[in-house]
Amino acid sequence: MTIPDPASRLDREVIAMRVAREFRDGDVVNLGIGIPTLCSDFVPPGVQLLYHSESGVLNCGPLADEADGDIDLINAGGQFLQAVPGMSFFDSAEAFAMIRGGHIDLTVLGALQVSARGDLANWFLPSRGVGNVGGAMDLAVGAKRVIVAMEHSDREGDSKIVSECTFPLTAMRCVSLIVTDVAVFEVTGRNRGLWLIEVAPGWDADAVGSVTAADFAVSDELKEIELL
Amino acid sequence: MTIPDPASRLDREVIAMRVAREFRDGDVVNLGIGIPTLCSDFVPPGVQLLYHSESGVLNCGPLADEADGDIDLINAGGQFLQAVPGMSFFDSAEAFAMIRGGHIDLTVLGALQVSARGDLANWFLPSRGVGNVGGAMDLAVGAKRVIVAMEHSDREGDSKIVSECTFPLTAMRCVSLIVTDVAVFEVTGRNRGLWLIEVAPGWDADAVGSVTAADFAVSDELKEIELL
Amino acid sequence: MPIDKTVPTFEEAVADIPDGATVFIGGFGGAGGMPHRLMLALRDLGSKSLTIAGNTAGIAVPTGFGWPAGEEPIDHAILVENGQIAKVIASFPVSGSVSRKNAFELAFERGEIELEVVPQGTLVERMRAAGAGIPAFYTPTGAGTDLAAGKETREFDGIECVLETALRADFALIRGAVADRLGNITYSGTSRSFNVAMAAAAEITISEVDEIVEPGEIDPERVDTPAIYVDRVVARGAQGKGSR
Amino acid sequence: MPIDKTVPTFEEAVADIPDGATVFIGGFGGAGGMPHRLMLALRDLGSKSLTIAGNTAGIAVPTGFGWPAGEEPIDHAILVENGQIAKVIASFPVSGSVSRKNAFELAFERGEIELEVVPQGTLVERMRAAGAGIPAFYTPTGAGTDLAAGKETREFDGIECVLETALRADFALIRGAVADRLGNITYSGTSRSFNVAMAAAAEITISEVDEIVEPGEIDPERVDTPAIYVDRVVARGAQGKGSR
Repeated sequence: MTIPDPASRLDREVIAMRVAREFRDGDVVNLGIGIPTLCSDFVPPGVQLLYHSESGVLNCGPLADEADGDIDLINAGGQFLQAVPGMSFFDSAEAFAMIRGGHIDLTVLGALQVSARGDLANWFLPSRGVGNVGGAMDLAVGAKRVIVAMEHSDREGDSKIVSECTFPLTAMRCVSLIVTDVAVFEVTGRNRGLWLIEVAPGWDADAVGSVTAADFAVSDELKEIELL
Repeated sequence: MTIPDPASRLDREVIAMRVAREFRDGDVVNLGIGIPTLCSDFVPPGVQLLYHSESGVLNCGPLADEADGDIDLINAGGQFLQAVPGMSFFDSAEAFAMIRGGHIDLTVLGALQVSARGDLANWFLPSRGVGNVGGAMDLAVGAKRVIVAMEHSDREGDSKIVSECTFPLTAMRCVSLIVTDVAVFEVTGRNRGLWLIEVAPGWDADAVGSVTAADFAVSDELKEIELL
Repeated sequence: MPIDKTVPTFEEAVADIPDGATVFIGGFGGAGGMPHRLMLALRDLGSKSLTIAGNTAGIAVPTGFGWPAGEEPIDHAILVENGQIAKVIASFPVSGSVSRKNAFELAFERGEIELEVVPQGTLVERMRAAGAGIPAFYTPTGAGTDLAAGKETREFDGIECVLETALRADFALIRGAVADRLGNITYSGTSRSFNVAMAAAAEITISEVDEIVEPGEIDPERVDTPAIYVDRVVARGAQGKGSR
Repeated sequence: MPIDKTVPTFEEAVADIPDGATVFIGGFGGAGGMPHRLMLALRDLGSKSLTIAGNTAGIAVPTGFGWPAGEEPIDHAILVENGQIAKVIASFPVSGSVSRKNAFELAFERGEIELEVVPQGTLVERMRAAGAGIPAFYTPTGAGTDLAAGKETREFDGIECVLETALRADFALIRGAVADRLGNITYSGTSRSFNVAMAAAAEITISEVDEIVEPGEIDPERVDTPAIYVDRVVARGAQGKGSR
């Protein structure tokens, strides 16, 4: 077993690139703030997505230049958007009916912790004592598929993949794929468990295990993360 | 006691005229089919109403000529409407959110039976074995005020005002005013009971009692129906 | 590939509706907002034992409800008369006139079709709940009446309420005025009716429209049913706006 | 008399909001759809012990969330800093940045304000329920989390759901683009946000708009908040569309 140098961890853009391989033509996608937002830069050729935003817009387009910002055209992160053909606007009740009613094919979210069963904790940092839930719980429960895109370890170097979340939960058993800067796990099976399917260059299953605070099974077809 | 000649019963138009005296300036009003529809012809001077229709239109205007009928502009009775300034269109969920959410100030409905407590039966004729509930239950429960406008007796001459409804109910304890072709009753009091407040010309309390299958109290200020 | 939900013919649009499916049929009762051509195609397809849900089960011929004078309605009756309907869920299932029965009422009297009557507001709210991920809600409408028989009740603020559950369908047949190829739909006037709630509450939503345009040709402020809810759009072509 | 819901000044529009009232404040978080002038008037009125409900409790200064570059937001902070708020109900109450706290968070740390955090979708659905006459509904959102602590739960189709109740207010302060004198309101783009659900869920709904026009000047297909939900409209006048 070799634990690679921390420098061998993947960049945020590469995590996003790997997640973007999960996009299917025609998917309705909601991207969280942070690494998830970057995924839109790496949509595979031939794939057209409909982006949904909780701010009340479907098929929203790229960011506007700051100087062209229209206060009546923002995304869920408060960024100004360009108008694009085929958009539609609606109120918050409709925006969340779309999420909660199972109409979002895929959401990509950041996380503070993900458990081996796919429990997600991403809204409340106990040290702050107060937090913003925003639409996180609605998305985690309502989207057909939830992918977590995050760094594998937190700033203290502790694993963000854990046996049981110690931070307050966003939703139980909701995550189906975890893409980090060292590995890709599926959350699968009747009892829901982690299944290591890909590793970053220079990493192997043992090395991933040494930085992961949860048990996982290793795919017979374990391979290096493919980005194309 | 004199029971007046049946011919002395009020016309449908006169019932509607009496009901229209209940309209207040700015009221949002939903009128049922039949006598209630006629009320719009007798709105007092200086009173502007916003008419609501379950078909999905607010502030709807008068009927259109048949030849000008637009299939996309109908009322709840399937009649074609004229377009008027200040209308708005919405779907059925919103149309009924307005009704069920308590946003209709006044609805005027027909009835098969009304009980002394203000229970309403107006959707199901047992002899037919099947019936149209339409929006009747929603209106009876949701409107701030429910007025029944009807003939006092059915075709067999039986009282439509009864101690207990024998026909299937539309809603319990919902009616606050009953205007018939012989009398006007309020439904009032902690235990909800009938209070005779007006009679048609030629009628008195005893005469009304002789055609009414429910007990009622008589107002000290009982008077002849006022139409102006 | 640019997303394109256009289906060239009504026949193809409904081709996978199987026997036993639950199908929403849009509109309010009149000709506006009613998917006539989709219903004709479903009649021609011949799927049996369908459950249909919507405001009506067809209107009597000719009662004139929301139909141009002298036109014989194309509505639920064509499916009823073709023996395709096992169950109706509706608020206004029979003719407004006792003496002029619609096809549904005649079939109901013969014991051929099951009926569930639902208050109009509860019916559309049950569809809206299905589309919005709400499995059940409480409403005072219907409390104490035969239509709440057997249903759970509970008091809120001293008012008896009925527990009503989400109503989904396998297919929704709806009708809009204009769609774009992405599946955004805009309606005209009172023709939104049940179409909007149904679109979000069905597994597969198929919309008949007067016209299909390119994305961007519908004002984004005028989209009443966003593309997320729509699977197939099919144009009436030469028929355009109309009641046939 | 022709119905006319116009109020000439912001001061008059909010004059009857008493101490202890529950007040919805519209918008999503950015400048669009946020009733700035109504909030300023409520600040000047000085009502105390208010409960405010909405998506945020103000944003940090200056985080740029939905605000033109360099502009200092006019938002909930002006009420918080004036000591008028007893309780906040919100999904996004604090700044997105741990290091740049908003006025609410500072007051919360000092123990001056009570907080109820509600998932964004549940929050708007609770308002929508209040407007639509639904006393309570079930949702899977929040099940098994701290935000469902103490709430009734029940399984539907094997999924644990939380019972959530309607959320009403005494007043809603909302913002639209254009109103007519009857109270019909149309919005622009993403500024519908919470305004639409709030308008229907408050006893008194007051809308700040860029412009007030005569009935008929708003396309009836473009009315997003029908007049039935609106009690007062007040125009921004020379300020027109803008963030101040």
